[in-house]
Amino acid sequence: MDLRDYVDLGQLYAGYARAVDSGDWDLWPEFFTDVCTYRLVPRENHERGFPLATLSFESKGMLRDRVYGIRETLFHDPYYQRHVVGAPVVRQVVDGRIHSEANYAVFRTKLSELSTVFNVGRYVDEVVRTPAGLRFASRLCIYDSELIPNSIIYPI
Amino acid sequence: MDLRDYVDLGQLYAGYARAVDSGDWDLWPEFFTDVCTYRLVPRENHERGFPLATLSFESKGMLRDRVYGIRETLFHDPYYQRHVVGAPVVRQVVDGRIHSEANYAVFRTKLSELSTVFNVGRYVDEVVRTPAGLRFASRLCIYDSELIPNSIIYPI
Amino acid sequence: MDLRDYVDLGQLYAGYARAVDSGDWDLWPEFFTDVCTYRLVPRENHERGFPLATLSFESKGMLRDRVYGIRETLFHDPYYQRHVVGAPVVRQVVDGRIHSEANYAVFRTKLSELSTVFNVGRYVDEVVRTPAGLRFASRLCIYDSELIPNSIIYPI
Amino acid sequence: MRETTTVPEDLRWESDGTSRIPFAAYTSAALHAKELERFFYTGHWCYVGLEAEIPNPGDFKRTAVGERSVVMARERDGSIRVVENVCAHRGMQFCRARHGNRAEFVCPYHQWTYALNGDLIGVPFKRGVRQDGRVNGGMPADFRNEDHALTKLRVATRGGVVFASFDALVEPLEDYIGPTVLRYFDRLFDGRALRILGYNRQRIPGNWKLMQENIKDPYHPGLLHTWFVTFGLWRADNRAELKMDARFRHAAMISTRGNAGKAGEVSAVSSFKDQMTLEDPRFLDIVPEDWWGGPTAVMTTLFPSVILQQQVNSVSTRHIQPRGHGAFDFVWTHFGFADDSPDMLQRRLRQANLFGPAGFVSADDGEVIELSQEGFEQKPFHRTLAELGGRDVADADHMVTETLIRGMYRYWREVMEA
Amino acid sequence: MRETTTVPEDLRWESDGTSRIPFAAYTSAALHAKELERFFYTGHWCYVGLEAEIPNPGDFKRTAVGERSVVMARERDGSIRVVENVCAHRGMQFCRARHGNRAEFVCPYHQWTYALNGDLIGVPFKRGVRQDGRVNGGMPADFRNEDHALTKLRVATRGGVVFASFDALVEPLEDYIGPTVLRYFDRLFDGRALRILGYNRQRIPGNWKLMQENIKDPYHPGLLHTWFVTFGLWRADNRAELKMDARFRHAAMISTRGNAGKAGEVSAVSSFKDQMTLEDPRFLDIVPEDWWGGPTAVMTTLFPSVILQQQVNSVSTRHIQPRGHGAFDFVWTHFGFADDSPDMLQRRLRQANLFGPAGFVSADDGEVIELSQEGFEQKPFHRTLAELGGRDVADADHMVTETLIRGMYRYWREVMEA
Amino acid sequence: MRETTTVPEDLRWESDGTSRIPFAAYTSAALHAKELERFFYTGHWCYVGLEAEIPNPGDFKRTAVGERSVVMARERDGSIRVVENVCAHRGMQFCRARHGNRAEFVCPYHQWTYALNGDLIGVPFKRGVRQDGRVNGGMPADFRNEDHALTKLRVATRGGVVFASFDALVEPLEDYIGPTVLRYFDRLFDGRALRILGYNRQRIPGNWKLMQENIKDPYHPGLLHTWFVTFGLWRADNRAELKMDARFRHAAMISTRGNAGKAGEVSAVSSFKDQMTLEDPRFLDIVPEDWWGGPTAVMTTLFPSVILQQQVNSVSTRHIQPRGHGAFDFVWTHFGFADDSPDMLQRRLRQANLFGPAGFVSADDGEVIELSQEGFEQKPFHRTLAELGGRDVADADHMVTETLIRGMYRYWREVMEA
Ligand code: FES
Ligand code: FES
Ligand code: FES
Ligand SMILES: [Fe+3]
Ligand SMILES: [Fe+3]
Ligand SMILES: [Fe+3]
Repeated sequence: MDLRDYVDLGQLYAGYARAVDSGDWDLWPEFFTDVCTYRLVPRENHERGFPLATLSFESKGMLRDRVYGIRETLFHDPYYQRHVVGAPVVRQVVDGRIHSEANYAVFRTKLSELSTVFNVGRYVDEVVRTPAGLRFASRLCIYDSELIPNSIIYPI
Repeated sequence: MDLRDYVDLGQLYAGYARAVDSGDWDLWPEFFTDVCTYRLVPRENHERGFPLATLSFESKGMLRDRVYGIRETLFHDPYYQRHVVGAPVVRQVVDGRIHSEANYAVFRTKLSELSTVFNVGRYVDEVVRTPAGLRFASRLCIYDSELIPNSIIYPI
Repeated sequence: MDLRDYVDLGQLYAGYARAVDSGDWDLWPEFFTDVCTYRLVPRENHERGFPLATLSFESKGMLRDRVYGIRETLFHDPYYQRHVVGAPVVRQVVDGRIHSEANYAVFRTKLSELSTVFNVGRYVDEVVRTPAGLRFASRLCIYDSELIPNSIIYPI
Repeated sequence: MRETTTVPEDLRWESDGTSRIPFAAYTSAALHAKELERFFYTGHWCYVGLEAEIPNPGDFKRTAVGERSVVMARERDGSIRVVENVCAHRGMQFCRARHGNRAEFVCPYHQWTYALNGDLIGVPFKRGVRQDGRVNGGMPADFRNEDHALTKLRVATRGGVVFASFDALVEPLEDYIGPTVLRYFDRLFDGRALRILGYNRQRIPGNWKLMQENIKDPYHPGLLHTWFVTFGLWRADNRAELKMDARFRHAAMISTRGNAGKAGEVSAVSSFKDQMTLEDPRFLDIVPEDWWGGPTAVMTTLFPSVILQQQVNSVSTRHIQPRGHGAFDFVWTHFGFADDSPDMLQRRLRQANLFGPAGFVSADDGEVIELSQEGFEQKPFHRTLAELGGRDVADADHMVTETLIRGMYRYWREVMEA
Repeated sequence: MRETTTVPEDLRWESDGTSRIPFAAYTSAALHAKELERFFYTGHWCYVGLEAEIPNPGDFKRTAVGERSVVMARERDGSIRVVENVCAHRGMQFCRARHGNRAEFVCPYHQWTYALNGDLIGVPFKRGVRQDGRVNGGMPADFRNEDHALTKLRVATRGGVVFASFDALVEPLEDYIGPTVLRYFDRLFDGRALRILGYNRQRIPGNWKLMQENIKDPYHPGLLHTWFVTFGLWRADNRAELKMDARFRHAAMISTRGNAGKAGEVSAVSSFKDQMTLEDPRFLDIVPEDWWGGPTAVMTTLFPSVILQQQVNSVSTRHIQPRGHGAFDFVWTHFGFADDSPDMLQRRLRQANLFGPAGFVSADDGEVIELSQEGFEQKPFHRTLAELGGRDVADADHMVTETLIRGMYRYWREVMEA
Repeated sequence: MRETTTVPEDLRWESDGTSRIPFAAYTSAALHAKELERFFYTGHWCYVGLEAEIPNPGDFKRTAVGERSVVMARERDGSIRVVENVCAHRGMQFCRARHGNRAEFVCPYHQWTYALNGDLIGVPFKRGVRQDGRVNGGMPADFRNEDHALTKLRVATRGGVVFASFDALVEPLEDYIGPTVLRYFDRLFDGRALRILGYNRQRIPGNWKLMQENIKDPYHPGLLHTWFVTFGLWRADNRAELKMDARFRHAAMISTRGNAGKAGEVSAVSSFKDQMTLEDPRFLDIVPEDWWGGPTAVMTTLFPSVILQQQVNSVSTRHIQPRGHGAFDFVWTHFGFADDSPDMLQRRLRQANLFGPAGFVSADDGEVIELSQEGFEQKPFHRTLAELGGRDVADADHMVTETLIRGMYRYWREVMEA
């Protein structure tokens, strides 16, 4: 894999982590292609072959509907989230489509509370080059965290 | 951005994380320029526009005074800290000055206790090239962690 | 250090983290040379000069014996583990032998429980190039975590 | 953690009625222990799972009744057994896998072995060990395997749903549910083969009863859940019925979709979003199913342990597993039917985005439950005011009432004050 | 977590005096509940914030009185109201934002709506919902909004500082503080407009009273805080006064800087660093201010909830919010004055490096409090020895005494033993 | 966290015997407090460390007796002192370093200073501070340092092992251990100079007694520990002896390796792996040592606080430090002997892979202890069945018995029911 792509891939991951923790939710859908897959999946369902996801989106439109929900329709106790993501391991590149994976940990901080481990797991991604740069054609968030501490409102 | 700079930037961040967790506090000020900014700031103050920082240093001298304080004047229950830092995202480079950011999590381990989440947040940095290599002209540690578990003694 | 090596080193670390969290334990020994060192060491023993390790292996055969133990002989409550590892800092390269270090955090998730901080520390490594690519000739896991939450069964 | 001064003695009701529930009912550890005993461990059937989760002989699933770990397994003869997950020897929780297939259960500590029905069938060195022509040790002569089986629970299944009880004297399941609610149980579980779609698991930091209340509360959906009111999935002016069993512990909320987007007094609420449309309408690609027989949503609460969900095309069970007085684990099992078309399967999976710990609709409920518990903990001497639709307890043909909550607490008082 | 066998009955004092405080006073959950009731919820004024935090009508701030969440808000008429953050309907903690601006409070669960003063002004479907020409449900005919307001606290403000009390019969604030301590309160809050500089928040794993003691203890600063003794900011031989209110619950420690670096018996302590100098002296760029009227530091403790700090140019309030018997949250609000010059503003911000959870000086205090609690937990039957300066309670004109601590516990016994 | 309804009153034994131990003995916080008092703080010697850990005058080590922090230090004269880590002034846990070298102990809060033996030797400003020709404050005239020493524990050492007791009336160490078990104590600690190899520390979420039971249980090693049975390190048909002191609180399990790999009834267990071989046999490069005098493994349990391990060439102490009723910290100190050859040192270090929190063998034990506690918590009214080898208590010459566990609980009842 070409070094420039490697750098860009690292920047895509780092930029994503920055964006989803910024509180500016509109940044999030822009990391994806128009037709895309975003799935938040318990490791159990993934490994046992169950099709259910905690969230399963199939288009940038659905991601935008989620952003609208976060801002306007989903009542929730506000929190900060913080993603710390390992370096992506490139599994293969098939005619320009990068298949990469990375481990992540997300920490939640509620107002006037301590920071806690919120959700940990692995990204399994397919990344393509677009005129605007690298974008996720597919991002699976396969999480180990067996129990969600009440709710997940913001994007992982 | 030139690949070599990209590699050096990554090494600067990784070296910093290694240094502040080593227990050899004298290493820490050397990652900064003589005139520099180091600020440890609650996300609340940062986002609400309050000027107060938990710590606010303006020179390598102040950093050295802190090191002296850690070693000689600040009574505290000793602990290990461990920084896990995401890859830096380069926001812009303005005539050689690199503006980069990275998410971080710091874990605290007290003697005969379990490891816990101590402080999580985001570095917002300005990095310049010096004869000795890349250095931080400015490092803001903007932390999500609403409650500090008693005290922060060592550098974040 | 040559950029290609730098990329490969990053992939070695990322691949290792992916492998030990995958549940496919056989992947683990393959990241090492036949004659190798793998030591899991409390920071206390390391810094006080005590020779005892929590685990101390001296050959790929011992790593394979551990894998057999995990699968066949060690009774344990099953858990997921998740490694989030910082970028490796290259300390020196001595005739092709890369001396590098990285901070890590490992999270444990037991069935029907929340995710918790399991083990945090620092990898101190020696990496060599083999026909099959970069491999660990030596990996020390020096952990801060003063108290192990009951047991460590899987590779750190 | 907050302290609480609440002790059972503190529990004071303002009247014989149950429209004003003392916060202490949610904050007392001692009361919680009493609830576990009276609601989960005696006199009641608790949900443990679906037959489709253990289709084959030897299949097992580890789950919980109240706060006690149990294992549900399918015997060679196809029958289902439920045993407590505590070894008869020295008490170890022997089963840690959450699912799998076993010919028998072996406790790792000393390898005592049990049949799937809980019978003790193997004790190593039971008759001692021969050494140098002498027999050493072993269990006492009067030791009989029959005396040391695992605790066996009573089991009842209906329509593919499995219930268990620690109480040998518990009434039959059908009597327990009662004819009124049974009708809605059977509507969903009519004997069709089920297909498991997967699980969602969350820990909600609130008292377990708050989840039962939430699903007995037709007042909140049209106010809290923007999607419901805006898309007319659930509005206070939808056609609806509220039905309870004779003792008011179980209930069914039956609602028929209507008035989507239409203004009116029930949309004069801040959660109604006039202009709201979906960029991708596939979230709400709803197709009626014959078996609905009219209603577009039926939410059935079976006290104390489970909620049966049918919201348009999304069907699931929601298992309540208490974790002390201040929290419970909430396990969602989404399913479909073996004869679902690929389109219907996809539809159920898409609509699942509305439910569960991150759902466009259900995430709200977990949040309000957590914040309700916070309110109770800071003011344990106070009480709620559940008086919408009056102070009495009765079935209703509309949704503007908290009668089901009052009913649940009438039953609660009956049992807890006995 | 450590177990403790301590129960209130265990509380034994060695005499009628209060120079030897039983560790059980810090380790008993039951005593803590009693303290909340007697010190935080009845008979006392608790700090809730500064007027400058909510300058405009509709501005609000969520904070706590003891362990109860409350909201402080500014009315259209400029007056300040404080209400408990618990919905009158079913108890939800309705306000989660920590600050903002609202015309009214709406509880998310069922959208009950309250005026900023706590009056209930809206109940959805209160009179039922019209459907097919019939009115369904609604609240009972006898339901009156007036009966279901939020819990309203009494409010008192002075010099821009806001206090609240759950107790309608609490004495006037000025009487509560008393003339002696009021003088020092007014010295700092003389009516000047304040400017909020920001917050620091920490959770200290020790009993809340330890923080009051720490600021009533002039013995430790010259010994624990190297910076203080070395730079003469606080030394046992500085000119000083200790003053209390008539009931010994509040106090002011008044100190005047001197003897920086000078040797002498008080510097014959290991924390005195003869050679210590700063590489960057701007940390201690101290400029006297007229309003000090002499003293360079006045630390005022208002029992039970707040500490008012003036240390040279750094001024702040420190809010004590208990979290069970073994921990409290400590919220620092640093401020300046509207007419501060840019230099003075920068000076206050630089000197803030000495205070707060990471401060060159204050970090020590959190640490010793945590380790004091550790000592108490392991030995709950033991007691402290606070006998420096004798065993009596009286104002003093020097710092070599623990009289303020003895005074606080004389008041504590008076209230807790009543 | 699980609730438990267990209270001491609930503790019911089925008979006068101790073969059926009530789960409540492991789940009650109140009973735990009573155990600390009766087993750890009075009438017993607790392990605190090895002399080799503090070889030089001034060396100290912070450790714990029960749940109380103590410091063990070596005096100038070479003697060893143990004091409680609680300052006599205001109770702070003054020592936080876990090891080091000090001429004296200084409490950071107010710098009260103690000799290594606990005597109070310095109180700042004890006689007040001179200012403007006047003496301010200071301790009362009747204050005597002698009255305010740290709590001093009694200390006993044998063979390089250090024990301490809060109880001045405790019997001599040798009487406490008793002649039978003392023989095995002396076998390991015969006065040879020890070399500290290092530490392993783990927190096991189970009641502390479960660890004592685990090492008094010769039933499990041949069943749970595959390595033991397969490599013949520990098999039910190995030559073995079980010995107790006169009060049955301490014990030695003495075993001699044999039958490696050999089939037989004890290998007719699922944990026996016929085909198992090591890719790197250095894990089990065992070389007999003269001092063994035959047995290849002797596991000695000294109630309540320590286990002495000799498993072939691996020797260590295992210190039990309770943390509430549901957990304990387990500290392993591995050592060798000063005269070990380099090969023997390496051998001990290699075999250490079998033990500790990740050991091929010992990791199992922590896991079964955690899961035993889980079983007890969910069923606090139940009891164990420790009847292998009968219901009585007596030494044995084989391993097919739980008599040592019954013995421990006979002693437990004797002390707890007194
Ligand atoms: S505890 Fe289950 S076999 Fe011993
Ligand atoms: S709980 Fe507040 S409106 Fe219902
Ligand atoms: S508490 Fe130790 S010197 Fe004051
Ligand atoms: Fe709802
Ligand atoms: Fe202080
Ligand atoms: Fe064992």
